[in-house]
Amino acid sequence: MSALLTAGPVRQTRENDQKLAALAARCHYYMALMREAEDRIERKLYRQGKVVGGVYVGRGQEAIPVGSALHALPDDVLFPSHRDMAVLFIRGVPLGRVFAQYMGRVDGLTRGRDGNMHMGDIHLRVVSIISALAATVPVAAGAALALKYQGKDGVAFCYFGDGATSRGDWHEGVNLATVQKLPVVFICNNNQYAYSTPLELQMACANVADRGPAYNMPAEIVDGNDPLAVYDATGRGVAHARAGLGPYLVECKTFRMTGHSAHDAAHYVPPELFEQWEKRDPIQLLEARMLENGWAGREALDATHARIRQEVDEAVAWAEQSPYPDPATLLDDVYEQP
Amino acid sequence: MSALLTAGPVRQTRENDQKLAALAARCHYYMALMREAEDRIERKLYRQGKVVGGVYVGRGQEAIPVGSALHALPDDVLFPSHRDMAVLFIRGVPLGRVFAQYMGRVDGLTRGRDGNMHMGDIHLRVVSIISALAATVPVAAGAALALKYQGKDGVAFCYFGDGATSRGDWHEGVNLATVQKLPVVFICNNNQYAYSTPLELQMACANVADRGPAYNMPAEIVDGNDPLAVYDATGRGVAHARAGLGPYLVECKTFRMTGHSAHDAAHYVPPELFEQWEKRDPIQLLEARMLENGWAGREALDATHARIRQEVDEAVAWAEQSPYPDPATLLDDVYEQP
Amino acid sequence: MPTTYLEAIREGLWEEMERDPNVFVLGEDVGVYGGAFKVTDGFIQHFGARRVVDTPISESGIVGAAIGAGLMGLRPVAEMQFADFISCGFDQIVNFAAKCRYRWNAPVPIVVRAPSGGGIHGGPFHSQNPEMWFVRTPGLKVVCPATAYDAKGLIKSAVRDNDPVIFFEHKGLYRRIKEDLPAGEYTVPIGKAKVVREGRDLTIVTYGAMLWTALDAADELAREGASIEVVDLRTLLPLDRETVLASVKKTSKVLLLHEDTRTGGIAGELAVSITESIFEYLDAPIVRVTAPDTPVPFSPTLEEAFLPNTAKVIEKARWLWRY
Amino acid sequence: MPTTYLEAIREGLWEEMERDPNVFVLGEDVGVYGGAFKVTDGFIQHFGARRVVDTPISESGIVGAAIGAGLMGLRPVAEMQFADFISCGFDQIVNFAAKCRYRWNAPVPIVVRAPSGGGIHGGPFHSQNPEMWFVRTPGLKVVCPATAYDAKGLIKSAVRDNDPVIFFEHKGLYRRIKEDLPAGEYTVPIGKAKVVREGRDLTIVTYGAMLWTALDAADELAREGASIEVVDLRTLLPLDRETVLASVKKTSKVLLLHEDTRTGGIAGELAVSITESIFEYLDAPIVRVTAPDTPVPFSPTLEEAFLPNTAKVIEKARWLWRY
Ligand SMILES: Cc1ncc(C[n+]2csc(CCOP(=O)(O)OP(=O)(O)O)c2C)c(N)n1
Ligand SMILES: Cc1ncc(C[n+]2csc(CCOP(=O)(O)OP(=O)(O)O)c2C)c(N)n1
Ligand SMILES: [Mg+2]
Ligand SMILES: [Mg+2]
Repeated sequence: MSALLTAGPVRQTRENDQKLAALAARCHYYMALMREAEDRIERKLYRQGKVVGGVYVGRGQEAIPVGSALHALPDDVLFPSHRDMAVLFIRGVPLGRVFAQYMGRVDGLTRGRDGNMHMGDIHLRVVSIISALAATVPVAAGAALALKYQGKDGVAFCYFGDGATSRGDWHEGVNLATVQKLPVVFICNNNQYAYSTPLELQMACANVADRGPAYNMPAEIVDGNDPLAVYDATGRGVAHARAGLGPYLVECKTFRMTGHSAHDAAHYVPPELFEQWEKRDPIQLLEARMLENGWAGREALDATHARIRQEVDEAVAWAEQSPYPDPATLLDDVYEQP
Repeated sequence: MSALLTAGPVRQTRENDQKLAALAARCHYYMALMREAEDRIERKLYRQGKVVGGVYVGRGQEAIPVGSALHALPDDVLFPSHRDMAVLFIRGVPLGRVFAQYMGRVDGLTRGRDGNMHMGDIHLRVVSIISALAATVPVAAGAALALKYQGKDGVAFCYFGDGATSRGDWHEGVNLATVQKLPVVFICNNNQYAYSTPLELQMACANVADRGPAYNMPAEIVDGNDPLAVYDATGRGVAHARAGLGPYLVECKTFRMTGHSAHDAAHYVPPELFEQWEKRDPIQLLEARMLENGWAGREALDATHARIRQEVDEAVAWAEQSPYPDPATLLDDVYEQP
Repeated sequence: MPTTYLEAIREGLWEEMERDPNVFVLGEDVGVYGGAFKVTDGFIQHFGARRVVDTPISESGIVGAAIGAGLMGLRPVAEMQFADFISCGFDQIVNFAAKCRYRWNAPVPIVVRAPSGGGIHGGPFHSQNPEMWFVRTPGLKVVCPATAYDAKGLIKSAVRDNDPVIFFEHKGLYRRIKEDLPAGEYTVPIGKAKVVREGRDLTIVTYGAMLWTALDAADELAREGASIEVVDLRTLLPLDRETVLASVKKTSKVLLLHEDTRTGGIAGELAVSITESIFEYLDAPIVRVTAPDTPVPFSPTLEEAFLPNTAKVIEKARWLWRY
Repeated sequence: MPTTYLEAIREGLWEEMERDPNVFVLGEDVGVYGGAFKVTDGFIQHFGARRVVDTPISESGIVGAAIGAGLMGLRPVAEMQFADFISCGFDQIVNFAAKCRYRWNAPVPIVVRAPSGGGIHGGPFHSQNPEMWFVRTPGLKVVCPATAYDAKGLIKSAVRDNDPVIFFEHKGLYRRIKEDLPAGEYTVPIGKAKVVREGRDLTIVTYGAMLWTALDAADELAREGASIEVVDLRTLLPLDRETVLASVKKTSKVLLLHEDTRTGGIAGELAVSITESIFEYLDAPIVRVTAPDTPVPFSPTLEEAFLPNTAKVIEKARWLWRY
């Protein structure tokens, strides 16, 4: 169930162990759900030939969409990128529709017209990316402008990777947002690669956050494998933006624990890096912490996984029942039908 | 005569009064030449209806193209923007061809195919801008890449205004240049306006130089109305670039002492600003300094002005003799003729 | 008092902003300066900086922001300072705005205004007619008014349209064309061509500034006895093929006229639409008068040779009439 | 051993880099990874990072840098990871590269490679055919090879050409099409169409992946007694109208076929060129088979309905043949 529909976000809970435990549990659930859903897609449905097109997953990066999007209020608008599936779940998109999307079925969020993470639901205020990286950055600025214009205190959450920051759109969007003091929280997953391209061929600065001052924008660096750290940092960003102080950048350091996509074996990544980051798996780290702090017992965690597996099983079954789109609809909705 | 064809640039001459005097004299000549040429275009030829299209001048900003371009060696390649006319003169473009350009004559650098500052001469290694601001930034990066590729120690000089830095191309070009450590000196004329748009609606940072760290690029701020200061700073940039250390940004603070173009009365600029900056006219300041330091006497300076007026008179007369292009040539040179 | 083409657009925008608080404008120098061509002159004083947003020099940012605001329920009208700079915001238009409805049912009700066209000695970067980049992009609407009446009625329709509209304003018409406009409020539908002049012998199909060239040519040839019908497309996408076909069915001869360069201009799409639908009605070759395939040259001698004009239209039309 | 279309391009590029030290490649992931489609696989190992430049994700930066290097005498070959992203580098191509020679006599000898086309379930952003954006832009050359032989010969010509060439590689052909190539070095001229199959009854004009669809349809209809000529345009700009006109003069009937969407596709330019030049030779309507005017849909059922195929071509061609 979506955070939106339950208690609403929990802020500054460090002091309050119970609240922290509850937050950890929600993080754990969504992170594990994203992991399970993507595993199912990449390792099962894709290999079974049931997925249409390519598959890009966020394995190892789940803490970023989860720790950040748990702050979203109903008026807020979210712009997930291609490794942020949990944003959809947190926002209330039914699991089955996501599987249907990957399988090109009519019940996917794009009704089979687009694939993989290219999906959104305007009613839930989740905007679909287009392929062109960073194209959502000025669009998020415009959405934030609309929120301000409408007198709402909503915030736009705009997600992107390290590679996307090289695009002109990234610069134009961030610049516009800062000049106009628009309520945007920029959330960068710096997973150190863009396809095969390592950071040092992408940017000459050491951190994406080093770009904040170029826009007079506060920017902080956070452990992207720790959902509670991401949650805290995003909370500061959201507070800043809601207060009318303009955009805020949260750079989440992480690592892409897969190839760029399901067809990329990532031979260009030194194996040590995978080994090193394997030890920092965000779900395992979170579980260890939950156990250590007595926030949950092993059985509870296992029960969550079991529940998720069942949810995923059901959702996949539901999605597989969904038909492919009727070719007779091919020409519909290019324009508003009169 | 072009600096290229004479002695070659003079470096670090502070200690050496004679060299400094010579440098000041060269700066003075080119600055006064640019002022006189642009005055003639804007205040005479334009009003006489002899100029085709619009007119954008660099009045009050002459120290920037002059103080910087005097560093250019034959292998270097220059990318002047629309208020950098002196770059052309320093590079050896005959004065008459510039007037012919503004008047749409066949002897303009573009043979009447383009107008105003949209001109270049590939043999002199001056690249024509296109209208789209900052489009030359990635192109300059590519030219610098070529210089490096060819094993030359040439440098690309890339000019732009404060407003141009908002464009995606600016970001993509600077980022590429820094990642690849390409020999580019970026020279920004920060004249505080972009058409009617003041700095605070263009960027949230206080200085263009604040953007250097976003690319791990050294950036310095300099008095753009002092050609010797611009010369010194550019010298540091050129040395950095020639040494293979990558790009360097020189931000020259100045003020646009005109409207955006000849048809803009600039009512949006507070008159105090014009008054204030009028007192900092770069040519007058330079002359005062030359007199004060005994680098030149009043007569010598007057003689320079007189010589320039004569050069301009002759060049205008020459340009006015130049015919309009023959319509029979309309279709030529869209492609290489076989 | 007659209203200029420019003033008509200004009025249309003004009325829409009065009518609907969700309408706002954004672009470079649209506020204090009132826009490079003064289309939004006085807007910021009346509507305030909230609804008249001066942006940085960022065409992609401007279009992107318009899309974002549009997705959130506003009705942004973005200005490109010159149509030539629309290529700097290209991806946002052709990939983001054009495809949202089809992909995920999200309407993008934006207008991108773009002053286009030659005849003002603007040279290669201030004179282009970039409409065909958008006409080949399903999901966009492309509007090119030729008269003050249509300019006002179409800008109002564009603002109310729930799909992205690229609105080309011909710079050469801004202050050249004027007419008395109706006192009350009116709109002109997007997607409908108009028979501007009736005739029997041949049809000229055109749009934008070339409408006036076509009408001049038709007047002159009338003196020679030719009865020429002139169709103003007004909208290029969706293309009103029906009106064109009906006219050509009647006259059996057609001359296609555009200021845009030759190869890939709308003449081709019209020609193929005609030959595939009413080939048997054609009594003569389809001919076209267009600019040649070069960048728009700057110098008056070259630009004059480049642009289609009445003499060139008359020559071709006379040939076709006599065919 | 037969060479695939992909391998043919790779070989052509490789040979040009061996031949001329000024040729180099740049783009996203072209180096260590060898390109998203592996066209430059092994290049960085052989030619080194100086000549195989992995760039940041900056299409405008990539094209701009290619232009700058080209102006300085190098021969850059820039890769767009997918043709769909060429809209992100659009202004550099259509305003900078296309106009330099005309404006100030500065040649821009660059190649922009762009893997385009559908049939691989790529959806709206990995399947587009953006060629017409460039065909309407004077100063560019636009090449769309259909065979391995032409792909190799044309990429070599593109590298040697002194004007900017946009080189569309059809992704669907990369590994599907193969043939034996001549041992020695050869080039294929830019700007020349080719009669791939001779016939008397009607002409199909096409290019890219649709060549194979046309040939299949011609084969099938041959069994019914129709003699179909197939013209492969190979280059879309400059457009080889002569070869098309000669064929249509002979057959008097023409079917225009493209994978690109309908409105504004090359069919229009061909139709108007035919009707204005050889109208009297036409015995039947010009017909076209194209994709419809929608974004490229993702799901197999939709994409199949979207793409032209042999059955659709046969149906129209049969109708035209019997007309
Ligand atoms: C404009 C553009 N160019 C190229 C691509 C192809 N592409 C898709 S994802 C990707 C790498 C993205 O890297 P990054 O932004 O770091 O995100 P990550 O995949 O690492 O999460 C590339 C090059 C694209 N989608 N858009
Ligand atoms: C991409 C683009 N958008 C808009 C314009 C129109 N335009 C020409 S100059 C100018 C202002 C430039 O400001 P700045 O870069 O600060 O240079 P300055 O004129 O102040 O020297 C504008 C908006 C343009 N040339 N290119
Ligand atoms: Mg990354
Ligand atoms: Mg400025």
